[in-house]
Amino acid sequence: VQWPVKLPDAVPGTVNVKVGFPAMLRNGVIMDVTNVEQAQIAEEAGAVGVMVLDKLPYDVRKAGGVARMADLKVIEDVMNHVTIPVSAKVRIGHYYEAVLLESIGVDLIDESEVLTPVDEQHHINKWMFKVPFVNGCRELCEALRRISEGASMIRSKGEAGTGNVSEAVKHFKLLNKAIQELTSAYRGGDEEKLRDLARQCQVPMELVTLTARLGRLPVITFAAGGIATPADTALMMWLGADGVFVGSGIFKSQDPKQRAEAIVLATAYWDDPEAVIEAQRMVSERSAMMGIDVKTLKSEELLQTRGV
Amino acid sequence: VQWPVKLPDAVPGTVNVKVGFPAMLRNGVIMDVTNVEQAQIAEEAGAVGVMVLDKLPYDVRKAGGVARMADLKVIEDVMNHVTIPVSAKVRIGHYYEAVLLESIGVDLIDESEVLTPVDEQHHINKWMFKVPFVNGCRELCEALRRISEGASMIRSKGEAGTGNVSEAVKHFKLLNKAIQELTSAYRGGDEEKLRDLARQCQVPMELVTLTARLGRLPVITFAAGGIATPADTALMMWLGADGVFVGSGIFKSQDPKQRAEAIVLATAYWDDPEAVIEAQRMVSERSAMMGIDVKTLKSEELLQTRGV
Amino acid sequence: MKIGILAVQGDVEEHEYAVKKAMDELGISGDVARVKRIDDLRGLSGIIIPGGESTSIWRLTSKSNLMNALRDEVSNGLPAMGTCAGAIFMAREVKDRIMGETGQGVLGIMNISVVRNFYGRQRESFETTLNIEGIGTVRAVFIRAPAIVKYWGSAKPLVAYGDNYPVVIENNMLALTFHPELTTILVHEWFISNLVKK
Amino acid sequence: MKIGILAVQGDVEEHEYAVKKAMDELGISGDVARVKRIDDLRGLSGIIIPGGESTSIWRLTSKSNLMNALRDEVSNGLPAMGTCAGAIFMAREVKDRIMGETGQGVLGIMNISVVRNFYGRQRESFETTLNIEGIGTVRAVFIRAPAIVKYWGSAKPLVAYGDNYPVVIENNMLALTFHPELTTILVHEWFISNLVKK
Repeated sequence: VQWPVKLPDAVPGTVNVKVGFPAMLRNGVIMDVTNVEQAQIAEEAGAVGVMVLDKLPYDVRKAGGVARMADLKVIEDVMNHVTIPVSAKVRIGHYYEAVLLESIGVDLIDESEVLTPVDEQHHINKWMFKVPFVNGCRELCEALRRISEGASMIRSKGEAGTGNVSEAVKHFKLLNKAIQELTSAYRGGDEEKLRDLARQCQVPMELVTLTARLGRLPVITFAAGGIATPADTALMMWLGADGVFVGSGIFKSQDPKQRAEAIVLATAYWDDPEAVIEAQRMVSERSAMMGIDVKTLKSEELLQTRGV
Repeated sequence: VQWPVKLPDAVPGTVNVKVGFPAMLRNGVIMDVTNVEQAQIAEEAGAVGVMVLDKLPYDVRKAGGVARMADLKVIEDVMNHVTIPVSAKVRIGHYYEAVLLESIGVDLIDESEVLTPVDEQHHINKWMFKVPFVNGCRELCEALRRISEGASMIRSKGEAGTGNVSEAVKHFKLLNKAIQELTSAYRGGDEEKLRDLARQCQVPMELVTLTARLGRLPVITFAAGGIATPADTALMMWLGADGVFVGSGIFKSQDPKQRAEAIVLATAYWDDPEAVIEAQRMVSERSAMMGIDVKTLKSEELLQTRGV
Repeated sequence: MKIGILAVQGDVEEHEYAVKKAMDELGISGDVARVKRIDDLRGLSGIIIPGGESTSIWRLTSKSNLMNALRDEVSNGLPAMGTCAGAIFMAREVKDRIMGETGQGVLGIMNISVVRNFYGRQRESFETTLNIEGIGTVRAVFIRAPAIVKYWGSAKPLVAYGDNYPVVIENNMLALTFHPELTTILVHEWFISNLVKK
Repeated sequence: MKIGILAVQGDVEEHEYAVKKAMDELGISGDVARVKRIDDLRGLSGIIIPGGESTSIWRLTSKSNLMNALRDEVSNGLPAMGTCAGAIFMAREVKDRIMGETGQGVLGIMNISVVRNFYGRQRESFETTLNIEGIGTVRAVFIRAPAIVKYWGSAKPLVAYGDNYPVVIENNMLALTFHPELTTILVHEWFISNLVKK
């Protein structure tokens, strides 16, 4: 299909364009889907976007094997049947899967630890793309490294596919504490601490200063990994998330339709207990997905340790 | 439903109100229930309260997975079908589940190690709530830490869902010995020992002095974890418990009705062997729940190590 | 003199503690007995029914007819004081705010009618200041409190709170809907020096 | 004065930030309110509908009739500004570039017709310089932007870009297809000093 050609001085894919787009997803929920039906359910539930995968993280965990990018056909189907932004995951380091996604016009690309990485040392250099990228992080340094490689959106890794939000809670609290220290060091004019951190994290100095000045990550930050109930998502928003990614929490439960609505509701109105109660009522614990207690995972089953 | 509005100088949720309420449960039994029928059985048996859960601790242990707060609907049903106080458990650190419970008017909230914690380092800051909280403890310091976070009632952790009362016995004896030392140090005017303990336990000084002066924990303390027979509960009362929580001991046995009555009886009349015998006769060992010998639990199956 | 406290369930120690302190204040020497079965009633010169879970108190005493013996003792002159759950026992009429009637027996010895959980659940429990005639000003703690909404016959209210009466007296019987034993001992002094001594 | 921002979903903070800066520049003191339910509409002297996902904004507000109340407020004079998704709401006619009609309701209060995703998907989003009559030159960021292709009645375009109009005004309503709050505050100054102050 043909898009109208751009006038000559229109520059696509600038930083503002790539960083601006996620700002439009604030207070929103992006849901993992594997086909069109699920995508439409997500849309009716009020999601601000869908993430197309071959298998839901929970099944990825069960099946083992190599998890790759979803089929292009499936992705294009989804793109032609919903109006909300469509995004997809690529294997860490697989430069070419990203090229393909950009070519077919995906709105957001997630270089994700849920898929099997093809490169243990290097992430994709994301400056070379016009489409925005989102990466997972466990603590501040990881986030800053991704941003300095060109990520325009960040999410907590949590522990995908466990329906247990405890790792996400841990990552967000770590994030907040580190940023706070930065800010107070910055206000204290203690430039050395800034330099140390810059050195530890191996990122340029300006990026650290910017973060310290803003008092937050310079890009939109969503919560992800193990969100399964409205209470969970309200908790994450309370912890300062700009929005949430919900993985298997929805489509691995028995009441996906209501759960989707409830989580959308609870995300938007997180600071109003009444609404959250309402949302909480729309779902029941029996039909939540059977979670996994992170403690019982052997360390090489952890997805969050992938990526550098 | 509408409660009559309060007159202007009525202050709700003061310390007295929150600490006073458990005093009304003295010599009482609070039973774990998962639905309305069980709640009514508990009421007829003479329980002073019910604790609503999604699964009984014993099943939590078997099922594995992530254990969350019960459904709001189930909790509200129970609230509308019994007259005795209704309480519920929340995951450690999950600030928002607590907000929800308060909003629907639960009488007592248990920040419990039976559910899967969402935060390994921080407990909920309980001063921000009008509803009283109860926390588990294994020894004095843990108890004092919870009280200084705003807990208005304390229980021994024991090892939930094992029908084996030995851990509870251990926790109570540890508690008593530590308090005794405190008291005698206090009477000995040995202020330094008080300060040391304050330092070890990382709690303010007044709290330690108060405990030393009273010769007991400044809040009501129940026994919990593994109580399964009237003899057990009589033993715990003999050890100085103010009352007991009974978990799977009752509704995982084959004779829940009589067992409930018997335990209520034995708790109230614990210092009268006759009555305890009577109670003991109402149950039989065949139909007790099949316990678990704590020794056979691997250390990451222990619930009591959760929480800090 | 020996004052009994119904001690099957509820906050017995707080009352015990208040009675002892009151006696010291008044400079009398006496005992406090825990009443758990019928023959603890002997030789009492007063009885207190503490706060607690009324249903389980009822359930616990129903097997041993403790209540009937108690009704008799009180009707023929044993002075009695009831707090919160106590008041529910002593009332003739009892209604429940949400569920209409509840099928549970009463001592039913005072001409008052009581509405249970009048102010709502624990969350609506509150603390306020009451000025009670002849006793003085006390800090009152209402916990899942009932409300006395009507009185008749020789029953007389000692204080009013909004449109109900937290304290009512009828010759040798005293009913309260709040917990004095958590904050003060004035009520117990009054109970001992007026109702018991006489 | 109090300016409201529809805050169910979308980039609310950026607008908040722009309005505050604009007030400082103009030296007026006022508040910014987050409008999430009906009774946040009270006492507003202006409203801004931010960029975001129109479908989920619609879905979120449909349950609470927030939109109808909003339509009324605007029709009787509350000044309103809409960016991107905002413009879609305020348009009477809405078409979708690929899928023809979409069955979704509108505020439908301006005489403009809007084509969604006119420039294509995120990949075709771009940044350019616009010279807007009465406001000045601004760096404009078009993100999955719609395009206003036709206007009628008292609607007046403030700038033209190729063969469509990114900024249109109709008495107390202003519609934009790009995001001024990401790069400048001139538009908000203009909105406050002209539409609101009047």
